[in-house]
Amino acid sequence: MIDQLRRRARELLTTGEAACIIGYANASVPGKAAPIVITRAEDADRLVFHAACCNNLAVYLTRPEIRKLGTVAMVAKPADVRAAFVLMQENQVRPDDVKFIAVDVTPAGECTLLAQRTREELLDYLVKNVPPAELADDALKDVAALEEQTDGERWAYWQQQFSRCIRCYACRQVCPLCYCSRCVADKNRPQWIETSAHGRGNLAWNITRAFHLAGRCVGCGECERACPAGIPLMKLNRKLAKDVRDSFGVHAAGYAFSGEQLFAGYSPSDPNDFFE
Amino acid sequence: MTSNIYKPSLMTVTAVTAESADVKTLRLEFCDARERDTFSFRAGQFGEFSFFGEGECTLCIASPPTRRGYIECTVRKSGRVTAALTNAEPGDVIGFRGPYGSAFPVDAWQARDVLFIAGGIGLAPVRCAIWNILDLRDRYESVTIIYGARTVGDLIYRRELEQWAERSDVRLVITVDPGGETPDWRGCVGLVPSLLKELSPAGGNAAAVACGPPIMIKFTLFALHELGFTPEQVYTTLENRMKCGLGKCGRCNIGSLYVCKDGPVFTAAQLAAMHDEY
Amino acid sequence: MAEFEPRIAAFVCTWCTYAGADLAGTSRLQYASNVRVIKLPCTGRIDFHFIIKAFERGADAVLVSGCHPGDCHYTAGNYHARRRWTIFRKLLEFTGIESDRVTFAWVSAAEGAKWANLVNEVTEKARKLGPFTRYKRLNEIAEGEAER
Amino acid sequence: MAIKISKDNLAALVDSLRRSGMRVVAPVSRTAFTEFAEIVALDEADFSQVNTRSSIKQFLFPATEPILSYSLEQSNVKLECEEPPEPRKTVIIGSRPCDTASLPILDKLFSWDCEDRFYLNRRAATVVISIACTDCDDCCFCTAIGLGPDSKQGSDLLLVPGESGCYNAEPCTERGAELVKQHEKLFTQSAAPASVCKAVLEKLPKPLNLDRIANWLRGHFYDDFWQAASLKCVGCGCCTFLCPTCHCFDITDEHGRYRDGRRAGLRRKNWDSCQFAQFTLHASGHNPRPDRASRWRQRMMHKFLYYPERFGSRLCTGCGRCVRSCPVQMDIRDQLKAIESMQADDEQHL
Repeated sequence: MIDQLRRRARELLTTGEAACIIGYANASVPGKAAPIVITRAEDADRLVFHAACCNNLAVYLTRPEIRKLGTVAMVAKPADVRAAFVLMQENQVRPDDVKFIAVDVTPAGECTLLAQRTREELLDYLVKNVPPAELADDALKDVAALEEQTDGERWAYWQQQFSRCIRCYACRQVCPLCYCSRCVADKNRPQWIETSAHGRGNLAWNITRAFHLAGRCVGCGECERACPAGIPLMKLNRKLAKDVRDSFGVHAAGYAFSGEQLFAGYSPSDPNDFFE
Repeated sequence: MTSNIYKPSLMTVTAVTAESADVKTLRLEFCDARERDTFSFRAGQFGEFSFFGEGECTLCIASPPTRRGYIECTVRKSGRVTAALTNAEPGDVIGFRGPYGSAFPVDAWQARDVLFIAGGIGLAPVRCAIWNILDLRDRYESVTIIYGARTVGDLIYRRELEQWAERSDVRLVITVDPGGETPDWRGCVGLVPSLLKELSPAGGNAAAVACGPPIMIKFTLFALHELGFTPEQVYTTLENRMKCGLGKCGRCNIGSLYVCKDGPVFTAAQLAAMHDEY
Repeated sequence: MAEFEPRIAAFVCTWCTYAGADLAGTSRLQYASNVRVIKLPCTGRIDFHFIIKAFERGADAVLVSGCHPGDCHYTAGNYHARRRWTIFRKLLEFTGIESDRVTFAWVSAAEGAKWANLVNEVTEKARKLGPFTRYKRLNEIAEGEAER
Repeated sequence: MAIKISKDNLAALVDSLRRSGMRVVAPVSRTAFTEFAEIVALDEADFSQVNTRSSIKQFLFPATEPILSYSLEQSNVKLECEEPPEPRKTVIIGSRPCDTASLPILDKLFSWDCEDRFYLNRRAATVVISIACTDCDDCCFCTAIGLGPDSKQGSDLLLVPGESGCYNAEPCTERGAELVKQHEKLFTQSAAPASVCKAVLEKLPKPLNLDRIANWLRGHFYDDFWQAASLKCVGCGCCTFLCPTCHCFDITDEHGRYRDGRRAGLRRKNWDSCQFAQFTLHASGHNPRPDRASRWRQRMMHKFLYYPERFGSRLCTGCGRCVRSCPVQMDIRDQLKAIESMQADDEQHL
């Protein structure tokens, strides 16, 4: 599989179809993988793909340093493809500027290079083969467990979690969909979110981060993985994904590369029961 | 005596002068009489000015040390704190920490020609040195001021420019960028560095101060070099972003120099030895 | 001990609810004085940060109100807002903020009486809940000079 | 004559310190992560982990702290809390030598020219009892940076795990000696000198030539290396916030509650990171460090060139947190090795 992947990468670079490949290489820490950006065909042999390749590489699609390099081909897991699709849907990435070297892991744990290359083929693949991980019954169990608690218990739970936040913004920086060139958390006129890592500032930040991803999160789990304080951020993301599905009956984000984004639109038949 | 190095002194705004659409000069007096009497600083030094509730910002002291009892700062509305400061009114109380940083060696310039070159709001730190020298005028040889701004509306210290223009012991040249002139504009039109080359002041034993936007500084320093000024004769002041002003917070450094401690006043010779991080 | 008087921030649109509140006033309807009204062009303008900031600054409850669906002065601002609040209120609940602390309503310019009743209801709800000690505790911690 | 302390006596030491009114802080594993926290008894502590998630710097230089409080009523300003708070007397037990080594490094910054009493008062009120390492992980590299699993820098008392659950104890400062003296009965004479943790030394990397690295850095401010080295960086502040030596901060004002009709406000000192784009952004929009490469260069230069030039020590203790926690596996060790070998090449060509 890895030979095929490298061959495809080499081909994209030598034909000039892509100016750079964003993929994975083995990290210096044994057993771990790291993102790598290569621009020369001979470096294609450094690419790998295995179970430790967890980063969502779509995060690089909007980085100015990467954009400067030209057309990007990305090694893309289903979550990465979904994130890239949302970026296309939100007009952050021009569809023709991204080529996919799509990969997936079979239920048996086998890494495969997908034959699908175009957006349409990949969308079809996603719809048929990849249910949204963030909405899996198992994944929603801990959300349901928390929902069943009292508000006091939930408050205590999240306060304990958020109290560890040090405001390093790793959650934001690794998220492919947190692409704002200046985040609301970095603005101070007015200062909606206090920058201090105290309970009040941390609550405001974490609510903001989660809500800004409502209807957009592709469930890759990078925020939670990156969090050095171990805050279960995906629990918030999954809760929102579930509410979006239940309230609006829409499919999860990243299963379309065009069309209207959930919160860019509305329907006269949206829920109205909570209004006095 | 406080052991809190971040504690500001309280100062009352006693006068506010509108310099241009978004620039204001605040005159400030210490609320505490003892501080008012003992406070001293040198031309070119800066302070951390705070509007309580909004935060602190770094500004040079724009009034000269020769005028006691008050200080002035000139602020352009550009962020949260500067917006609050430009909205301040006489009677408001603001915070001040300082003076911090290095100064122009005005004493070492005695018996020498002094050339001031400023662009836009860069006249603020230069104004401090200009008045310092004009207040002790007989100790210095010729004084030349070249001042440029993008448009006529961006010129600051208008009344002082008039005062300087009227003085026989000051040579003042004002210019605005092409396109920035008004129909009644009688000054020069053109960029500061090219005007400087036209005037071609003699290097000799002169001291030159250049202050303005980075791009102007770059070409001005080049022009001064062509005119025969050695880098040791030329001074400028940098304004890297700062928070503490005390060499702690770690954001104003250029290499191992802290602009807040080793600067903000540097010679062109020092500048040439620095990396391009200002 | 005096009865707890909740402080309530109301974010209302200028075209319907504000006019409705005005009508309540000109009709000399008596209602609870616990609400501080903040007028905005449209419910679509009401950012969720407003709600958080209100709690940060000591509100015990928040009321958000605007034109009835279909009546928006800007055609669809309230529809957009409704879609956002549908999800946002659940997020607040999930983080442990009692759902009764935030009330959403549609009050038209003709519904002065509805506004008066609404304010009374919201005030009663907040009074029952008591001071928002959870959030106020965050303020105490943030402002406490004690060692962390 | 060497001394040692048994595990039981260490527990007694904790009790005694707490009785004397001190806060005792140690690594605890209350959640999935081991973190420093206050303990009431030694059995809460977990010394078995290689290291804690975050470093001990938070106890001396907290992530956020008020530096001034004031109240406002229109133009009338009243300064309220003006002085650094009286710190709680604290004993940190079980800091790893790499963490402890950061304290003398931070001391230099916070005491040079003028004294930051917020840090220094806490520092003066804190006694650090380090425990030498008997294990390391894939990310540890203290030995590469000139330290080791039983380095004494910054420790008041160093405990080296010895036989039968005892710790060989070595006072490193007067404060440490004083602490031992006050609790003489808990320490016993030991024939065996504090043993170096041999097994762990074999697993740790070889020393880097840090002078060579500094020399390369001095000459390569403008170099393509920085672009290549930082291309995958996503620009979070993880590495800086977890680093025991990173110390950059922001000063910001926050609204407080209304008290007696006056609006209260607080000025705070918050951790900040050179990796954030806003860190050096001028109000005019100009940014002296406009891209990832220049921000990453600043981090490396500050650690291995600027700070040593200015203060005589490096801003790195090899704790490995930046490697362990980087979401994109940036490895400072690889970069240092690459720099070292580039300089070696340069030197050969001279």
